Amino acid sequence: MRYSGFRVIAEALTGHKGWKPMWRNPAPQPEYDYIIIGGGGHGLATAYYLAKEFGQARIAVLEKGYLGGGNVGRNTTIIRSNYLLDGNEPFYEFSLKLWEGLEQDFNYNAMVSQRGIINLIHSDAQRDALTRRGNGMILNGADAELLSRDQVRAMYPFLNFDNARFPIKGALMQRRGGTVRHDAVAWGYARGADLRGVDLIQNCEVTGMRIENGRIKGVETSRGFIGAKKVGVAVAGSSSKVMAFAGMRLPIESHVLQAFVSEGLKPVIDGVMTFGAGHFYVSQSDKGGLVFGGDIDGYNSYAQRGNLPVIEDVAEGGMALMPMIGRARLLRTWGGIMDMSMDGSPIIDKTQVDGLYFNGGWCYGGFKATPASGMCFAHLLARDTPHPTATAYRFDRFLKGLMIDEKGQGAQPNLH
Amino acid sequence: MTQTNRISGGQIDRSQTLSFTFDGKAYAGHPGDTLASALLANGVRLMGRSFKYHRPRGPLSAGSEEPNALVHLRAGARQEPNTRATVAELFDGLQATSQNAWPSLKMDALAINDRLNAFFTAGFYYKTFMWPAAFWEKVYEPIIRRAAGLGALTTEEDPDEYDKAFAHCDLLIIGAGPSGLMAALTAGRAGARVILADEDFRMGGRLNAETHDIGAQPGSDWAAGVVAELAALPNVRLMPRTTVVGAFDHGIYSAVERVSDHLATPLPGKPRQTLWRIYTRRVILAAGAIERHIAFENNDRPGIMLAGALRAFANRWGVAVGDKVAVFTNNDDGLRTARDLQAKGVDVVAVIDPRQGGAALPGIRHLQGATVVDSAGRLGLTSITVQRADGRRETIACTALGVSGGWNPNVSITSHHRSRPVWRDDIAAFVPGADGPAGLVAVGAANGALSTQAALHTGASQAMAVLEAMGIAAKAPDLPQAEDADLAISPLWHVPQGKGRAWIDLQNDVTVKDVRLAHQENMTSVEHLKRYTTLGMATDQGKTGNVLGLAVMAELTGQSIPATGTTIYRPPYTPVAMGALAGRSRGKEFKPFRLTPSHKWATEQGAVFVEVGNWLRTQWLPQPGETTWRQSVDREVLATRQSVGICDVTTLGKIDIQGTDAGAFLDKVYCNTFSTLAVGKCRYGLMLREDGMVFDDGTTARLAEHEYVMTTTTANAVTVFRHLEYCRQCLWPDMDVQIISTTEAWAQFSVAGPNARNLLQKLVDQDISDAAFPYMGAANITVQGLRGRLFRISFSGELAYEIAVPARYGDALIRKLTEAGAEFDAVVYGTEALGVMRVEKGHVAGGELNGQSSALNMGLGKMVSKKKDSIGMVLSQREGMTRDDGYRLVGVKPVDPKASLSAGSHFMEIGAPVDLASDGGWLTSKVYSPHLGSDIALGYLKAGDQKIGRKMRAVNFLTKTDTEVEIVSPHFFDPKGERLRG
Amino acid sequence: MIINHPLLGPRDAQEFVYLGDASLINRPDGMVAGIEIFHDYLYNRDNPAGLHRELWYHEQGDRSWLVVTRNTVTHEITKVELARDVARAEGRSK
Amino acid sequence: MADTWKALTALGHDAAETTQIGPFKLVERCDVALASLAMRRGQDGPFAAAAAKAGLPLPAVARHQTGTPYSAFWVSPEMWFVEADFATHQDVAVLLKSQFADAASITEQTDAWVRIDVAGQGLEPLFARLTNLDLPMQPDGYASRTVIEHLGVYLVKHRADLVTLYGPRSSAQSLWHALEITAKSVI
Repeated sequence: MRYSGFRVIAEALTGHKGWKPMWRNPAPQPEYDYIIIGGGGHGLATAYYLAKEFGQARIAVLEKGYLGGGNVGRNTTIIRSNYLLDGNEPFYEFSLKLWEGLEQDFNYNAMVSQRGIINLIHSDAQRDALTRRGNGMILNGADAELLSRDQVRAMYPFLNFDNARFPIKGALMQRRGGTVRHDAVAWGYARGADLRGVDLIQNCEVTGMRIENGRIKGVETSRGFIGAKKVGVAVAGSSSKVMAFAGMRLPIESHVLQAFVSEGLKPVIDGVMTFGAGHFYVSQSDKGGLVFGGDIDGYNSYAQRGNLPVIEDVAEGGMALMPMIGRARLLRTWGGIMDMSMDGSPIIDKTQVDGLYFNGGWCYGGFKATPASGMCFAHLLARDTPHPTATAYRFDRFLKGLMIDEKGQGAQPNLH
Repeated sequence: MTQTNRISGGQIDRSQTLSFTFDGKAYAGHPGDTLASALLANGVRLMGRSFKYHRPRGPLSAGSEEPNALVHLRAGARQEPNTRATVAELFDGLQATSQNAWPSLKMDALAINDRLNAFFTAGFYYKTFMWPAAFWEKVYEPIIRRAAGLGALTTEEDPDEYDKAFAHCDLLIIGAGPSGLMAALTAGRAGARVILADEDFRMGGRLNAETHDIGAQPGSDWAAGVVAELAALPNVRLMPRTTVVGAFDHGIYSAVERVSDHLATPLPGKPRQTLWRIYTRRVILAAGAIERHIAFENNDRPGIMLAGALRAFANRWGVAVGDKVAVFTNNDDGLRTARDLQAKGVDVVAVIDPRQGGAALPGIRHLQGATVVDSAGRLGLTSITVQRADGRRETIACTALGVSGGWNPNVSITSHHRSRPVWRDDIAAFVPGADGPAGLVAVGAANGALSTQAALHTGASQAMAVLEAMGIAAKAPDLPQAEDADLAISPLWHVPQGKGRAWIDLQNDVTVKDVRLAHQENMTSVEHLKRYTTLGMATDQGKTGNVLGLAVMAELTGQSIPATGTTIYRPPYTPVAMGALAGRSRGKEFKPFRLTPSHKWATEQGAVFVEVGNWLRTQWLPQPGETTWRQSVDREVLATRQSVGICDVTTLGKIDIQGTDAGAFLDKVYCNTFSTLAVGKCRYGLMLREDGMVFDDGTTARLAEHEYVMTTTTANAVTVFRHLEYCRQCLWPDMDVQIISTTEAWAQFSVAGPNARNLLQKLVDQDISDAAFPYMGAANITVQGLRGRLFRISFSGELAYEIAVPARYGDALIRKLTEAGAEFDAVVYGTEALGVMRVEKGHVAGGELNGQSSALNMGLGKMVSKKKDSIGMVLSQREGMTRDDGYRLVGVKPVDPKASLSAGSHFMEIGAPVDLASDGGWLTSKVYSPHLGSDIALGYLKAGDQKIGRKMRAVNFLTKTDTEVEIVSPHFFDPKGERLRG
Repeated sequence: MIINHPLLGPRDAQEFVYLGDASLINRPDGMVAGIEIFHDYLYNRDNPAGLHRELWYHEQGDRSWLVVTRNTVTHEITKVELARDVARAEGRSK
Repeated sequence: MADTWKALTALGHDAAETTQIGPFKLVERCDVALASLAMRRGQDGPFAAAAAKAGLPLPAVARHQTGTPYSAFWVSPEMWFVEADFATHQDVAVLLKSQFADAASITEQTDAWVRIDVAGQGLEPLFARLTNLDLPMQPDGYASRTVIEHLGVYLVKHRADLVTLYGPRSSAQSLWHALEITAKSVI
């Protein structure tokens, strides 16, 4: 069924009797052409684009829990394409362009809201680095502009301009950056995929892979064996666990990233802001909560919860940047498990097992990448060649010395 | 100022009257009141508006689980949005205003949403507002954002201070109700280190709200007695007004103490709140239980509240919420409300009890087998509609209704480690799961032991068990007699209804209909239900509504409640002021300052300082008549190159490396060789990461056979030291190497320029002629008798030295240097001039040491020795890092000397299109060179070493500049290095 | 988190700096091993959901590097050793 | 020499700072010389002998030991910080090197640190707001590195009413400020 304002009105007048289930609850078929492991944002987007763009018939998404239960439902909802390196920028800009048409494409309002993102500048060195970045963005077809201190002040007069330990000297702004209602992304893709015949199978955990003569045959699951010609893995957070079924070790560690939301407040922050002198970034949801975060906890973890030092560190950054936040209350904290890769950039690639494909290593860039990740992974699954915007995301880049190290931190995942 | 609804009794101090205002109107209350109890005493039931429909709301509860009565407390810079009136302690002069209502609480324009509720169902916004696409940001969203949100945050700086503190104990007890007090008594008497924390300002928990006795005395008196005994025990720390908000790993708990929130403003020097980090061996959770309501049509009107709250207001605060009171309960605890209020002379018009066959309450109209099906009263309850056992409906006039659907053990903290609560049919509620935080046990009502007797018993017995497990001998206390009534609950979640709305989550306006719709649309998993309807996402985290919502979904799916699922609570238990989490790290105290030895002198000279990490360094020293920074910096550079300049370089990291393997150790950590360095000499060293990228650089001197001193960049001093410890402990554990940082021990100054030697020779006691102390020399010296160090190294390209003396003499040394330099017109230069001279010499620094560049990229590839194993040597040879067309460090000059350059510009071929394909690299650092009379820059250019002499363009889209440049050697100045050897 | 330091007893993990998998101790000899071996050493990880041996540096303490055995699912710490002792036990010397 | 070289205290003044806040007395100490003493590998015998000869205590892990002319506290495995009277041991590192020869690696540390003594009754609530160490449970002579307001600090508990802090010299003012405002908040 098609969603629209008229439909909402019509249903309202008839007691909402006509709304259909957002997706079916199909039983697994014995075999599929494509199995996507992981019913998070990337897995659902992959299935959606496979079905829509590449006209593929029998597709299933296997989710161990509920749809959208991964990081797509646990992040701080930011979208942007303000990356530094050529390996990343075209991909994230492609993603941003997909965001811009997404809701009309899958007929679901995910509240894609391009209210702008600024990266604050506190030193000349930061300005130089962000100038290099901004120019790279523009060369890649993205938008970027440099804001003066006064322009930032006009935008957010309540920031700490006059008593700051690290003065605000300006900002790099991407006006097309913003936020999206994260759960709605998963639901929109799920509904769109379901409408195109994709089987979305919840509470179905993959427990093994059947590989014969170097070729994937299917997967063992908590609901029995399911055959497949091709299997795509999109289980960020659990990548190492799942790929171990195929005997692979990955250039990835799992780390916990905490996210935070305040009590609902009347609008104070219009766009997205990142503090360049502390670990703090913030936006405000349409519901009124300040949604913010900082660094990962910094140790390997599969527990979806964090510890106190990071909470304090983030609050300190918040108070340093916007001293009025002291009387706002932190409502909830939660943790998501990040695939932290060895250079801070993702992997979308084939594996040495025929028919087995991998998508992961998103660090905390995964949410904003969802549409492009789905499109590029679908492209790779369907065509066996990397999508033109994702050619750098190969496993062998580490062996060849072609790292995409945005932060210049080297092979230490918790620093990316 | 008449407290019309104030009745006798209660734990308030009637000898004092406090005046306060709500929405500008003045009222009176007493010490011991909360804002809610005082307003109710004054006959005010309407205190807020709901989130979505802006429905009029009064308090649902008498505690921190409150979803409705949220107000702005205080005003101006101290305004606190979303403050629960039910826990805001009354003080004289308290100012509160209503929120989320315009123009007024009584006449709220957005109450129109309530009329349009048919459209505003769960998730309606996902289905519309999509056309035209551009309208979302421009039209729809601004309207939604303005309507959304609850309270308003001030944009002024929070004027209050916050402390952070640490506490240590054997046993943390959370909650000072009957079970918590009993546990504390048991552990306290045994001599254990105990912390007893309670969010209330009066300890005793439910005992303060009940009338039944413990032993021979009223429960509240018994509690006061126990608190007094505990207060006298040195090993027990009582923390009232302290909410334990988070459970973290290995026995670390966070708690917020509201030190001053019960005062108009904090006392001078005192914090508003203190964040406690409590380290404990064991935890007893005695947080009690939270009552839940029953969903029926229009069950959200002011005057309708939880039965236990209605009772608490009467018993603890001496307030009758209404003159005519009814009770709607599916359990015996609710009956207490009727009994207590009747005993206090309040007119109890009816008890509506869906259960049948029980004994009827004496002297009260007890309608068994009946339910409340609707209510009336726009801004406050005026009547309820009751469906009696005989099926007939009756309207009963009342101004207050107490509702009890049972009690939910307060499991919140137990699920902070994601443990899922487990269902218990006998009390129709979830109790803590077995896999909660290690070392935590729940007792009393928090663990489903709902009677007072059971609370006392489990508090004592669990304390005994915990103490034994810790090896602390204890004696079981005598248990006083207390009520031990059965809850006798017969679950009723919502009254079967017709058209109207029955509220589950009051703050977020989630009704039974919304849960139905979620089910209809297959959003049946608990997480989908929660996220789709926003059930439990409000500021109360669904403390009163979650289980209700689950139960309704269970009914719809035909599954049991536990099979339908549970939602787990996340930290914090109740919302925490950000200020408390930040403590004193704010404003200028966000991070500590690091000051250089010449800071005092530079301040006297009017220096301009710049933040370099936590350091403050002199950026330049303006002289009289100089109006722009460029004038000062040009002067500093020219004077240095013409005669001599002095610069404080203390911030560079210094690490003493000693031991018989020191040289071999350095050969491992540097890609070039140091074991062959002669004593009394320095060498430039390049340190790689294992991935072959440059990690750090600096000069390292050999002061003795087994003694080196390494210098690092200012930025990497700490990380390099950490790396060296890693190398000597983890990689080469048997090397005889000892290291220690001496960064702060020495005040170190660079003295550079043709007259550097002449200047220094005036102070240094030894002969430092070129013969006696050649280029790259290093020695321990004396400076006018004072122990010091001298290195002949140059970052500026001039004849230069770095001279060091003990830090306490750094101030004296800068004064001596400038004094001795007067005859040479010596200048003191800052980081800007330093930067100019290093770029003129093509030395890499911040912009080039970006962690993404190899030795080869920097033109230093030959430094990586293949004759020995060193960190990064192998992986620096990967194909992607050795390609001829990779980035190389180059110098950049504008073809037109007047043209300006900007760092971050990208290289483009002349004539080629300005696009990604012809992106050749970028300018890393740019300065103005007063010698060359133009901007110059360093940059990374693809195959740059093969493009020397070529003309290109430096394009900066951000500043809209496009400059023709010439690619040159990075060594702009004195490329042969004759000056520094002079 | 609390790390039970073999010399100092229980200390808040806040005082430590985390590096990663303790297999980093087994650095190949650069004069013998080539790019492939170093690549596997530096980049590939077991990343277990369960017991993990990992390196922590007591930067705000006694500057010891520790090998901590910690469950990455529950965060329970079952063993803490001085990294230098571990390195020697694993045959590393000079 | 003293006449030509005027020393500045870590807090940036000519003389050591002292302040009294309620019961708490904060004293900047400039009269103690400091050096790090690390045992060279395999030198256990000569190292111990030299220490004994020099009258230098080698306290156990996390301990401080007073002696004359030298006091010392443990800082890390096989490394101690040695304290001596500044007036008589300004060149403490040089002196120690002559006594330990190749048995030890010795480094001047006097000016790397600001020493602040915190004295008074009821230090517990003050330090509860500064450090996560469980100070009341520690014996006299306890020594440990800890974090105070983001600064790495060596703490020595001499007695319940006397604690010595060694903080980074460059941040002396920030550390002093933290001690002052915290003291004011607990009195």
